[in-house]
Amino acid sequence: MLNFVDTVQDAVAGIKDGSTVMIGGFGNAGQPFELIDALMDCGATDLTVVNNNAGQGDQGLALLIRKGRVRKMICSFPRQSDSWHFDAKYKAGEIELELVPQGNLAERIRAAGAGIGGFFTPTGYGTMLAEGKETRIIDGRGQVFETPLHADVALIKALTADGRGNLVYRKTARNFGPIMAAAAKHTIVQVSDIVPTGGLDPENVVTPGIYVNSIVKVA
Amino acid sequence: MLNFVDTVQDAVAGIKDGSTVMIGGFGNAGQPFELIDALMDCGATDLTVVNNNAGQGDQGLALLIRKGRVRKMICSFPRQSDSWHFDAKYKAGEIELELVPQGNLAERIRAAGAGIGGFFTPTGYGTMLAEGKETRIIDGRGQVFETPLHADVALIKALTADGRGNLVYRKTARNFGPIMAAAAKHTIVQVSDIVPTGGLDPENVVTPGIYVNSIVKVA
Amino acid sequence: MSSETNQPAALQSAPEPLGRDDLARLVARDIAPGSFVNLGIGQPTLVSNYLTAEQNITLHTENGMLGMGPAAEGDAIDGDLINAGKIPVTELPGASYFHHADSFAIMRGGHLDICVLGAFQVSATGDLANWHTGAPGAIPAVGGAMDLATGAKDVFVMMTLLTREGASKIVEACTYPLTGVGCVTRVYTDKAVFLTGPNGVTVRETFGCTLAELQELVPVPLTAAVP
Amino acid sequence: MSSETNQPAALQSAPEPLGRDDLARLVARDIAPGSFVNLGIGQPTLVSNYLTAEQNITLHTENGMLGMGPAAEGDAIDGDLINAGKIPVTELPGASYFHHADSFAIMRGGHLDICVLGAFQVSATGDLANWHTGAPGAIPAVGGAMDLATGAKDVFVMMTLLTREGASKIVEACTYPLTGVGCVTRVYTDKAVFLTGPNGVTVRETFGCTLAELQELVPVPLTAAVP
Repeated sequence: MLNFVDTVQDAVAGIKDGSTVMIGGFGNAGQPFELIDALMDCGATDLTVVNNNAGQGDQGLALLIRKGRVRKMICSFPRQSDSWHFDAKYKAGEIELELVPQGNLAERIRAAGAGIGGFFTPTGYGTMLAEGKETRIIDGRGQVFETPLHADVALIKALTADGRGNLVYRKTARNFGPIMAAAAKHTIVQVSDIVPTGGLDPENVVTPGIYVNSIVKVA
Repeated sequence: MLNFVDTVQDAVAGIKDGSTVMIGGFGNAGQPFELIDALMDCGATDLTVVNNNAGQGDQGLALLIRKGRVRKMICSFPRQSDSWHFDAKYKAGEIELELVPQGNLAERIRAAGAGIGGFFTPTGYGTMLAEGKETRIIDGRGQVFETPLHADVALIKALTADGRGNLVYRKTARNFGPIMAAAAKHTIVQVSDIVPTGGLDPENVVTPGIYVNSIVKVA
Repeated sequence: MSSETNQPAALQSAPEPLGRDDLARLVARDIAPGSFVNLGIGQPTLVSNYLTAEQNITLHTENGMLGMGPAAEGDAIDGDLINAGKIPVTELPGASYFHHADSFAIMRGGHLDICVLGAFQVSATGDLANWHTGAPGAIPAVGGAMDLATGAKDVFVMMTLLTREGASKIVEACTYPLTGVGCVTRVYTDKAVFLTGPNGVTVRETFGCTLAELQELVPVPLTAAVP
Repeated sequence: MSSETNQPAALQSAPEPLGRDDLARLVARDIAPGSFVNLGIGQPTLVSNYLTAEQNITLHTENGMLGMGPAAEGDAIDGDLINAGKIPVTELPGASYFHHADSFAIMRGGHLDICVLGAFQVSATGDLANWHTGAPGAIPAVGGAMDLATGAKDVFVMMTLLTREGASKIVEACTYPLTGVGCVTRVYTDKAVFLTGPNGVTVRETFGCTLAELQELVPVPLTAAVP
């Protein structure tokens, strides 16, 4: 059921302690800063967070980690020049890390949304990231079995929504938004603009409204 | 390597006997009739054809089947009120049929393009279409292992191409085009219009040119 | 069990068996506002005639569209805009188009609230048979039936309760080839609405018969559904 | 083997070791016209400076774009338009945007002609180690390296031949954690261009050394590549 809410606080109010939360964005592009700030304020903790990175600088996901709200990160690229809050928590043994090759991360999220029970991929075969995983040789190539990655909630950022919850994005800020929207039980979207139903060309909709639960406009 | 060719005959000239050919379209929507006619004229035979259906009426794929060029159909819905050419060949034992649930057909084609070695899906579990296939219980649900479906050639129809081979489609004629373009070694596209590079909005491209090899404009 | 304990007074909701249109109207009324729904080919298509604007239902067609409108007529007929039955349809405001893998991801990923399908048979535990008679020489065709059956949150079946020969289509175990296992949640027939699931078959309402009379027709134990 | 039989006169193509820019120019020259290419973070990015308009190369960035242009400057900087290294970039005519699963499908499905990556080590059979030192306490980060390594049709590595300590980065077997097995097809270094594969290492050209001198540095058997 689709809801248009007035504030980011209302949008995240239902997120429970212990939830798995997917957060869109690659670096800062597409990262829903305002929703993350609201998540911080609402106090939910013991979270498992799925994002490509583990926060940059002193904002958004990085702050959520600094405040100790994140029990576990599932990501492909935690270590960056400005990932000091994650680095500190990791070195202190205060955050768990599941490191996933970026393509496996994307495909696992996509699999969850598409109802796939698991898939074989050559990525990671023969590496330490495949240790303990089922493997098989398919058409002469070693492949690793990967499982879908579901979430309780997705927080994503899009450019424009229409009255049906259909979304379009902007440039490389699209990144994980569409697949996370489909993989989460409850998808919360911050948008720059809301247009009336019929205001988006049906040929150009990127995320159909069926994947969207809450929309909030952020100035 | 992308080529713009002048005629449908030139476009299909390289298709060899024994090829696996994916043909876009769901019913007549998106079916590349002119390319199929050219394939018929070029004489290639002993083909394995992947399409949702097995031809309608007395045109396109139906005629290719009638002329005995198709050794095997891989499809989800061969039997229709006007599938008489397929029906006759099938009853005469002159064509092989691999019947695939439509979603498995789409997902297997998508898997081929995305480099997935195989996947588990609940669709078909416990039915005769899963007989002989590997199964496993995942999260309490019976699932069937399905393999990617690759092709030598895809023949598809789009609305508009730009100079880079980027494509957009029209309404429900989009159907199998984008996933077949990615699953075939060589993708041939008939379009209604060709615009200069820069003439399609990068946000709205459905099939990036990397998946396209030959483009022919059909009036 | 006596028929008395089995037949609350309220269970019989119509004095006569329902016709196809009345049944379609009933299914339409039972679809929750805001739902995303796929209507199968044939009888289920009738349901769309009875959905109201207030219900705000979004129809999905597996060949790549959400926001499908009514059948197209006259100048509105467009060969590029068809439904899964290959009938020309129309586009409603707020529609979207997508390719086949994305369309089936919607179905298979559990995002549709309801699909409504026809059936040859439904078993006591919700197994569905609706795609293939299995007769020698019959050409099989499955389409998206298995994806809908296993993917939608709720699978509603619409059918007559009895075959032309008078046999119940609700059966202990399907004799026709299965479409999906344990997937049907509700069966709308001309004589009754049945709820199916792992605990067997309950009856929500009957049309022109008592539960005891219905039990005579159906070879699996029936109980009245708790309202 | 004598160095004579191993060293065709033409093998030495430069009198001195190549600098980073000369190496990038060489890689750029070797990319076939019309190719789709992904340039990894760091040294490989330099290659883009030497691609010519005539080559008609399309650059892919794994965060969701084909048709990436040069780094953005001044008013052209847009936080929504970045590359995999999170550097603001520009969009060329004919570009397209897509989500992450579609972007990695391009890489993993074998659609990129070439990716160019940096490396810690490459083995004689083309194993690649470029993501993790494996040192105790090091925080690992893999990004798209494994997808590129296993997915692209050709994987080119750019690196100095020797570590700061003088050890060869072309090795019999990698001691660092692997990125991919048997995936590297060509290694561009300051001292030579190596071709790697199931049959071992051949040398296409040397810069400022003979094949014999090169063999002194590299602990795996080298032969001259057949031109």
